[in-house]
Amino acid sequence: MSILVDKNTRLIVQGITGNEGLFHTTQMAAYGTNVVGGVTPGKGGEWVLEKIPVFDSVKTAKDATDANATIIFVPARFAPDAMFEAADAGIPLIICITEGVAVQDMMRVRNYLDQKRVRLIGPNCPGLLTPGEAKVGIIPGNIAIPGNVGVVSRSGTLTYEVLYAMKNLGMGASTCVGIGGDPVNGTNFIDVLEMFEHDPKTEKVIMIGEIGGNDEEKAAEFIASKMTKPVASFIAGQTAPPGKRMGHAGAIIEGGAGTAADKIKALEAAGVKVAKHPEEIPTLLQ
Amino acid sequence: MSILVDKNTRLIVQGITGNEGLFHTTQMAAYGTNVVGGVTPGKGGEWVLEKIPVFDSVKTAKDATDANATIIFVPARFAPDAMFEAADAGIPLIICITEGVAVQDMMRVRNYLDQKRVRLIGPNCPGLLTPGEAKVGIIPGNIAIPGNVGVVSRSGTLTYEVLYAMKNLGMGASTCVGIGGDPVNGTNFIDVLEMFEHDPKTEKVIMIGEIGGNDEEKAAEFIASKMTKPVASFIAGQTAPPGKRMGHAGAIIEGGAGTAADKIKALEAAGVKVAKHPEEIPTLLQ
Amino acid sequence: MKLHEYQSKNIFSKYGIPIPKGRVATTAQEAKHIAEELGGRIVIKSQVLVGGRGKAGGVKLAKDPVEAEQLATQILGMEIKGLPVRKVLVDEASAIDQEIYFSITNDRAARKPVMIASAAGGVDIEEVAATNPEKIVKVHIDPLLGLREYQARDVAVAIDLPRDYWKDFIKIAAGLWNAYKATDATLAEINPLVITKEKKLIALDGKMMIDDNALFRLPELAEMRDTDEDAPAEIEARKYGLSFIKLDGDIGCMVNGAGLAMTSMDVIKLFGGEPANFLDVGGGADAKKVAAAMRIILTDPNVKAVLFNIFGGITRCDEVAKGILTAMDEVKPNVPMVVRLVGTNAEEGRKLLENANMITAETLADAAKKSVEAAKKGK
Amino acid sequence: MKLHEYQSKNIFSKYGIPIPKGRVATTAQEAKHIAEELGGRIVIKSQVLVGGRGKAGGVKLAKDPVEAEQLATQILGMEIKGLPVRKVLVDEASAIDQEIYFSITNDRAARKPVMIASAAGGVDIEEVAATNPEKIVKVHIDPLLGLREYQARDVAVAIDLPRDYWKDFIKIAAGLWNAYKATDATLAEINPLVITKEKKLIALDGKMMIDDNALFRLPELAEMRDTDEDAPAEIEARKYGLSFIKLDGDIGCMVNGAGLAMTSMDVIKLFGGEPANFLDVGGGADAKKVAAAMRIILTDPNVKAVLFNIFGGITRCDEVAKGILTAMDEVKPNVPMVVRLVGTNAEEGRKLLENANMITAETLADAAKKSVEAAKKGK
Repeated sequence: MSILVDKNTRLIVQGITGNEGLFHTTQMAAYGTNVVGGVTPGKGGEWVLEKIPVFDSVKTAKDATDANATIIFVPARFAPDAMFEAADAGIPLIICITEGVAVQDMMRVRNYLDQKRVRLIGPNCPGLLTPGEAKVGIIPGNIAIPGNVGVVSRSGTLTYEVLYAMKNLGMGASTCVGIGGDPVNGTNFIDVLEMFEHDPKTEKVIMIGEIGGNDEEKAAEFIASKMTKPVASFIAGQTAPPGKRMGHAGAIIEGGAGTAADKIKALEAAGVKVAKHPEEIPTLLQ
Repeated sequence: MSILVDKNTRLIVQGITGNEGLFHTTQMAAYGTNVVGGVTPGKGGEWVLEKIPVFDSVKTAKDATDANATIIFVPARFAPDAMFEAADAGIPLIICITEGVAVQDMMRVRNYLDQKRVRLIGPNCPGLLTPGEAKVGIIPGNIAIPGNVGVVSRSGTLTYEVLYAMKNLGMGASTCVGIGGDPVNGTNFIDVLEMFEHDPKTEKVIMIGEIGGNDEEKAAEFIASKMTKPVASFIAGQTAPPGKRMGHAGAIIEGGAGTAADKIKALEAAGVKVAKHPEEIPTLLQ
Repeated sequence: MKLHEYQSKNIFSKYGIPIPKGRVATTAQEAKHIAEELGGRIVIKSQVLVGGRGKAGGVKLAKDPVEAEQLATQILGMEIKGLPVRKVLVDEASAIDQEIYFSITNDRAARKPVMIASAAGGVDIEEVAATNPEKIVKVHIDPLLGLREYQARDVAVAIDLPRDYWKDFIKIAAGLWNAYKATDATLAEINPLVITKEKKLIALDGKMMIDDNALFRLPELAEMRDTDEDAPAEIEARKYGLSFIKLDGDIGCMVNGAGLAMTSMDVIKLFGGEPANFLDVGGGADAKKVAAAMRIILTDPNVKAVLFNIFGGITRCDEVAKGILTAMDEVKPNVPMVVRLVGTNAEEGRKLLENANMITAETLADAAKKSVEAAKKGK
Repeated sequence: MKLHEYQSKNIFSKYGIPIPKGRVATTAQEAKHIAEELGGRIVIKSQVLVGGRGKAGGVKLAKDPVEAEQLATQILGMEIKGLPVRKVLVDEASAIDQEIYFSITNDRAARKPVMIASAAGGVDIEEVAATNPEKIVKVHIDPLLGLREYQARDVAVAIDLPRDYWKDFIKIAAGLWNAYKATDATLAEINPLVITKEKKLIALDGKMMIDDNALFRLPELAEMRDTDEDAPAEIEARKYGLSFIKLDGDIGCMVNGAGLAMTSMDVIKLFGGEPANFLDVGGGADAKKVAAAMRIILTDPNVKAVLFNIFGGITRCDEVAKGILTAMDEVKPNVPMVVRLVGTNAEEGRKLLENANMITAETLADAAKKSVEAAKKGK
């Protein structure tokens, strides 16, 4: 068992007939992920890749396929409703790739989902990859190999960088979780660290953070008090000028808090080895 | 231990300086209920009955008195906020006496309170009485004596009638719970029946229902499958004409459902003895 | 509070739900003018707050303004189930392809608003629910989150609404939700919602019920109340905040608390009597309210005896006794009165009534028996 | 997106929050007219999107219209922290008894909006938070339920606001919440909210920040954007949906993904270089977007070398390569370019660039080193 997704994941794709949805459905199916259906309102009854049925709603998709996870590729203005819909339909795991969801929308989504006991990954995230078992997201499948290192990250492409460096060293991942860089999201570092701590297939952990907020500081506390497995880390944005928005809404250095220096200090105090550049991380765990 | 309220209850009164609030605070305090404070916005710092401090908000009252229950006597238009405020302040038990709360308001209140794991009794109810220990509501204290019969009722004055008949027979109550007659309320028959079933001080139960809805039918199912203690009942409105509103918003006979005959049939099928008139109920448990 | 079809449809229209062109008329002349404006075939619909208007002949189709005037004359002269027709709605007639049922109401068990829909519309939905429950779709709405578009789509899918109509249906659902919410409705019903031959969705008939407890914040709606269906005594009672329903028996009842009031009626029947009314003076009733209640009871000529059953809690028995004395001074009743006072300040109350020549009772059963006897003597 | 004081206060006013009488002016003449209309003492406030306007001399008090014109002339000629003053707000001056801080913003950790208030208003709230945290009150708002009256009252109690002002404060809080919600604000701040000598609560200064991700549903607000604080290249970048920030170094960067873009900057510095910009082409960038990004990078005369670091996921490396080729055709760059393509369709991308005379790199460290070397040679 790895965490969150594996061979038993029965995935539906919300926005399956859109450009991105279709491209990544193809990639996920080719990787071996069990994509059991898709949702595009108004296109129920159609088929994708000749074998994946399209439904008009998450509810009908869930009823027909018994899906236990959904991935969302719809545009930002529709993403909140896509998450509400998935939660209402009783899908226990929602992965939202969509970037640019308004933060007040996300606060409503998160507060609603918390009542339903639903696990949300993202939004604005690359999704999940359990190498050799299931790719639920946009992480290129060929840059990672199966292994015993759990990877959790707030960043997208930076994560690929790390997985790729791991592969080049022959180091594999149990599961890679991209939690996304938005200020309000579904799952944070601590949630995933806890899962890795309890996952028998994970022996070491890599955590990739960035400037803004104080999730890395909180994670450091958790690592110090609750984790037995070794953790290595990297923090992006060490040279970012303060006050400027570096693409991720969460990555604003607010009044001195949330700097890379603070985060690195907290992590090192918790016994975490922090790399100077991303390609160095895997070597810290060897 | 009886259920919900006893000697350890530390009660605050929302709307303590209003007409009804003040009258019943006096009655409750005289009964021996531990009224530790009251709330009336704008009157913080005043005193009631020379010993009960008044606060501007539930939060400040809770901070100062460590109250674990609150009773609400504010007018209907302010009652929803009074319940939200109590829940936000972390009071685990809210008794709302107020009558005439709009039903859409109550749906919002109930859905919000469910997230907070707060127990609400009412609205539109006479409150709670644990004879000899605490009176948290408007049930006249002198009409009931301590004993081993749990009483739960959707009606107000009808409950008094039953308690009074019990007393006249020398039969005492463990706790009497008026859940109120509104279509959407905080606590239903099953909630209270379950508490009585687990309460060592309660040996028998009286359940007083009325026409409208199907809570009595559901309670009958619960009694048949989960209860070991004997239950006697009475259903008000056996002669009410269909379609007319008998004061309680919940007491509308909707399309044949919710009639007294249906309820009595369901209860008798569950082994409950149903009285012909309220003064007969206690005799059924002797 | 029930709203008329025309009032309900006006509210729908305000919230973006398409309704037929038309207006309400109080005279046949007016109906003719509206028919002339509209042109084409016309429906004349009686506006009374009862069901079964169609069967009673209160809904007619007219081919032109002249026939519209004739039919309006006819309908405006009708009484339907005892209610006079004071207004007719003059609507353009629609060519109908399909009739759908669609409403939002409160699901008390789920504690949430619920959308109810059925492809089998135009008929009594309770009958559909009883005979073909599988034809009814229910989707709950979270009262804090509100209606979401996908929920309306779920309904459209479940009633097999053709895809071309989804967009319009979703708009109608949003409109109905907003109307339901803004008016504190307990029911907002479109029956039927039709697909016309011109491929349009239109709310052909509508019904709204408003929560009386919310009227304090809805002054405009409160003014719309049609009191025709209420007995004059009920209207009078409402003024004083009393809950009153006239019945056919001869024993007037004044009780505090709805449950106890219903029970008092039950017990009167149990002992062979017939209650003349349901009357709940409410919690904390004062002397003024009690006097009003007594006047209302005594204006009913059928009343042969009166039962006062007061169990003091919020209500104080001495206040009730004062009210009874005030009213007796004023009304000079000549029927026997049975009084039972228990609870808060009962002793003081009983003392006040000592010289008022009333029959007293200890228990409810006793009080009911005595009032039944008194009424029989009075006949 | 930041709003000016006058824009923020206009929004406040629309939501029922009292603001001083006044208007915005773009000329000294206009400022004089407004001062004449207002009468009495006048405040002239520069409208620029930076803090510390007062210290920089951008806020002045005038005793009459003549002085108002003089001061407006002076302020409209200023630059504050590099930004030209194009507008001044001409407000009536208030006699102040007390200054309060009051705002609603997002608490990302709590995932809820939060009201923040302090009796110590008028100053930099972050400084109060750092030095006297006990003077700051925070009350969270449930995003589904919305602000409730008692929460505003809780704030009033906690900042020891005299009871006479509670009613007005509660209205202001409701207004601020409605404004925050309707504009998808990330910050709606009144600082100071003052109690005047006339015993009135007035929002003397205001600041709003709007969530860029919500501008699609706020077309009126989107038009209010003041681009003065942005470099022209940043404005250009926004048109193409690129995230761009100009920096002071000499190595232009084009990266996909914000985290990787920041990391690329970090690694350039690690190897002794200085990035000329932050540029995230975003996920799924196509050739057109990439070409625009390259043009923007190359218009900076400081740029001595360019680093392309693309890790394909959503973004396909062949699309990026096509964009690079298009842009090179057009711009004919004369600086060395280091390119690293990995991930989705990387092979195809590399093939397309084979004849483009670019320096290629395998790892990020390698790419950074090579770009640092190239930039040094270019000097």
